[in-house]
Amino acid sequence: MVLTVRDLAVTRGGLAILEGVSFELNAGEALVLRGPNGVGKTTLLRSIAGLQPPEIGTVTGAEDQIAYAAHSDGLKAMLSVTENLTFWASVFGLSDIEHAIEAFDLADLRNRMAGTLSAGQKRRLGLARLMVTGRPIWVLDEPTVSLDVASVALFADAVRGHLHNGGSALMATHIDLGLAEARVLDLTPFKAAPRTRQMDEAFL
Amino acid sequence: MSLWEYANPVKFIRTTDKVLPWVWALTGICLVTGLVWGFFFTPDDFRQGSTVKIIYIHVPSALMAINAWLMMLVASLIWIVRRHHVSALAARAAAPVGAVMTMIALATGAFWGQPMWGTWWAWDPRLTSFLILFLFYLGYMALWEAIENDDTAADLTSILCLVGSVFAVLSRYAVNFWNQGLHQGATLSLDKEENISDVFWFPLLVCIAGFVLLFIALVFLRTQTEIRARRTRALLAREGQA
Amino acid sequence: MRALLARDLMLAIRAGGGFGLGLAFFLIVTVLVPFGVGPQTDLLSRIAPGILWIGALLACLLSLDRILALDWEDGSLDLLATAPLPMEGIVSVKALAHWITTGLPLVLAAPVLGVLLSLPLPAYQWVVISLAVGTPALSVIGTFGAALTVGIKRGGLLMSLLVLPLYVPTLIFGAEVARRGAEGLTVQAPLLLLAGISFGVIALLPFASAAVLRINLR
Amino acid sequence: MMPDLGKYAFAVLSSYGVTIILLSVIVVISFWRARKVRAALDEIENRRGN
Repeated sequence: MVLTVRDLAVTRGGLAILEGVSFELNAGEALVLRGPNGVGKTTLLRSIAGLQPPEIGTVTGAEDQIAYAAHSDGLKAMLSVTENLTFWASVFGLSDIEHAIEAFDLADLRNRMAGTLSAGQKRRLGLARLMVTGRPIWVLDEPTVSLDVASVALFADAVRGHLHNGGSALMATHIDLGLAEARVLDLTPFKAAPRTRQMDEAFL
Repeated sequence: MSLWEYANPVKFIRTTDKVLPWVWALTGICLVTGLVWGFFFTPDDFRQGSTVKIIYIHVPSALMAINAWLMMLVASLIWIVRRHHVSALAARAAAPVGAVMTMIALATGAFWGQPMWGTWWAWDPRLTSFLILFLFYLGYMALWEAIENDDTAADLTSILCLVGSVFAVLSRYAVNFWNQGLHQGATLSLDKEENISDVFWFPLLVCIAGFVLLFIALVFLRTQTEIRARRTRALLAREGQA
Repeated sequence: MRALLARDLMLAIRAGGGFGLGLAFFLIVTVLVPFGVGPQTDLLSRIAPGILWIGALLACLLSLDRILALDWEDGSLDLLATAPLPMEGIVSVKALAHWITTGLPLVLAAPVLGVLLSLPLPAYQWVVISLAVGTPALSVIGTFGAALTVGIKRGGLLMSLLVLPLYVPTLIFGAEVARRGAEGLTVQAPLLLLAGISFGVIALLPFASAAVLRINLR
Repeated sequence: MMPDLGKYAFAVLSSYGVTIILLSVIVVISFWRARKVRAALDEIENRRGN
């Protein structure tokens, strides 16, 4: 499964922020996006996940292959850990959630309501959601926010296992995940020259 | 040289700048002539007395209230299909004008209805439809104001305009069904012009022309304003970035 | 899709407010009206069908912003958009869940509240039938309104303004069925038109809602 | 000069009055906003020019 991004330009709030971004992500590979705040990591990931149409450029191989995780985990406070996971699994047409619970050490919490979890526990649950989707490409936006060292290690193991099984991962993060095999792409050089979005060009 | 070239904002402003003074002049001539003619130099109707003079503002404003919405519908479709910004902005510019026309039609209708039917307001199908139309205008304008991103706002309001049009027609049907009403039939129809005599007909035509021209002039002016406002925002955003 | 429906229903039960809120509001409206217009039985029984319809409509309106706003805030909507469900299906399921949690209880509660308003005997069945046919349309139209305003902070009032004129045809035909039923007249024509509106919006409006939601998500 | 409006004078006069007021309001607002926006744009363009 190859994800190919060609010459992508994205905008935020009517301003071009990144342009000319190209990369390939093969099965079994991890790619870490870096760059200062506001450089456009989130916007780029949203474009790749298909939530936002890119300004220019193409993303191929993403259709129905991506499991996306952003700042908010999409958890329902009034559902238990198991129920949250089962729901997302069945949305993606699957039913097995045990491996995800195990991988993120949620077994003791499985009957707790998601609303009563701590921030780090919620985050773990949100990341466990990725494993129940069965999707090969993980697109993760700051996956380690509010995770402690042990949980980061759990997460790194999960990613490694995913890569080992032929999946791939695209992550925007600041911290070192301890994934030695991950490539790093610094987005700073792709910062768009000051110009407005194509849509506004007509007015300039 | 196709018509779509006028969808370029700069071209639009340049062209309308040239045309606008003439449109305003014609508007003034038509409106003043029509209204003065209608107010001072037409006879009273044998049944309705001097209230017939209200027709010179009631009918044109009612026509424009509907036509303004139709124009917004066409402009919204053009925006959805061809994504010309001027089109979306013209729809936005037309909405308040249409709302004012609706208000005039409702107000003059009330003033006319009071002596004729003995009531300011009746839940008559036509009156009710115009009230609903007014609500649609309000909702449409409120949605434009509420959304910050210009293109998102244009997209959403266009869809609202399309859906709203369908429901406006449905409502018209529904209120007809619901109440047969007091309002007389259409005053203007092509096949039976004799139902209104020439004495009333000619000044009315001039007034309609005046209202149409006024609408065009206002929409041109307001669209120019919207284009400039958009350009200002685009320039400011670029400065902020640089 | 079934999972989404099951989840929404379970949330409505657990979080409360889902079933209860609309019903409570319906009850409040029908209880307040006699205080406003006076206790005369004949007057009340004449306006009862209309009051029940208006109460149901307002109760629907009140709960609309829960359809999508909660999922928008916690990010579920983003995740659902990347899931293998068509957006049209998502909005339809959301509307269905809203109908089950709000519309259906209103239909069932209407005869009980009809007693308070001394609803004429022949009207009971027609009030229930017209609400059963009409409330799905209210839910679907409401979902469209909720999708339009989902990205706007404090969009509740705006949504009411947008949805209100869209509700007019449904309200007119629905109340007409109930009124004619109460007076023992034939209800066939308005009932067919009401059913037409319901089927029409259920078939077509989800496409508009989905388009709007996609625009709002980007 | 003033035509005899008879007993309907109030209806006719207030109709014309309301119409003229409402039309003036929308025209004045449109021009006022046009001028304001134009001034704002000119200012930015001049700033860019310098």
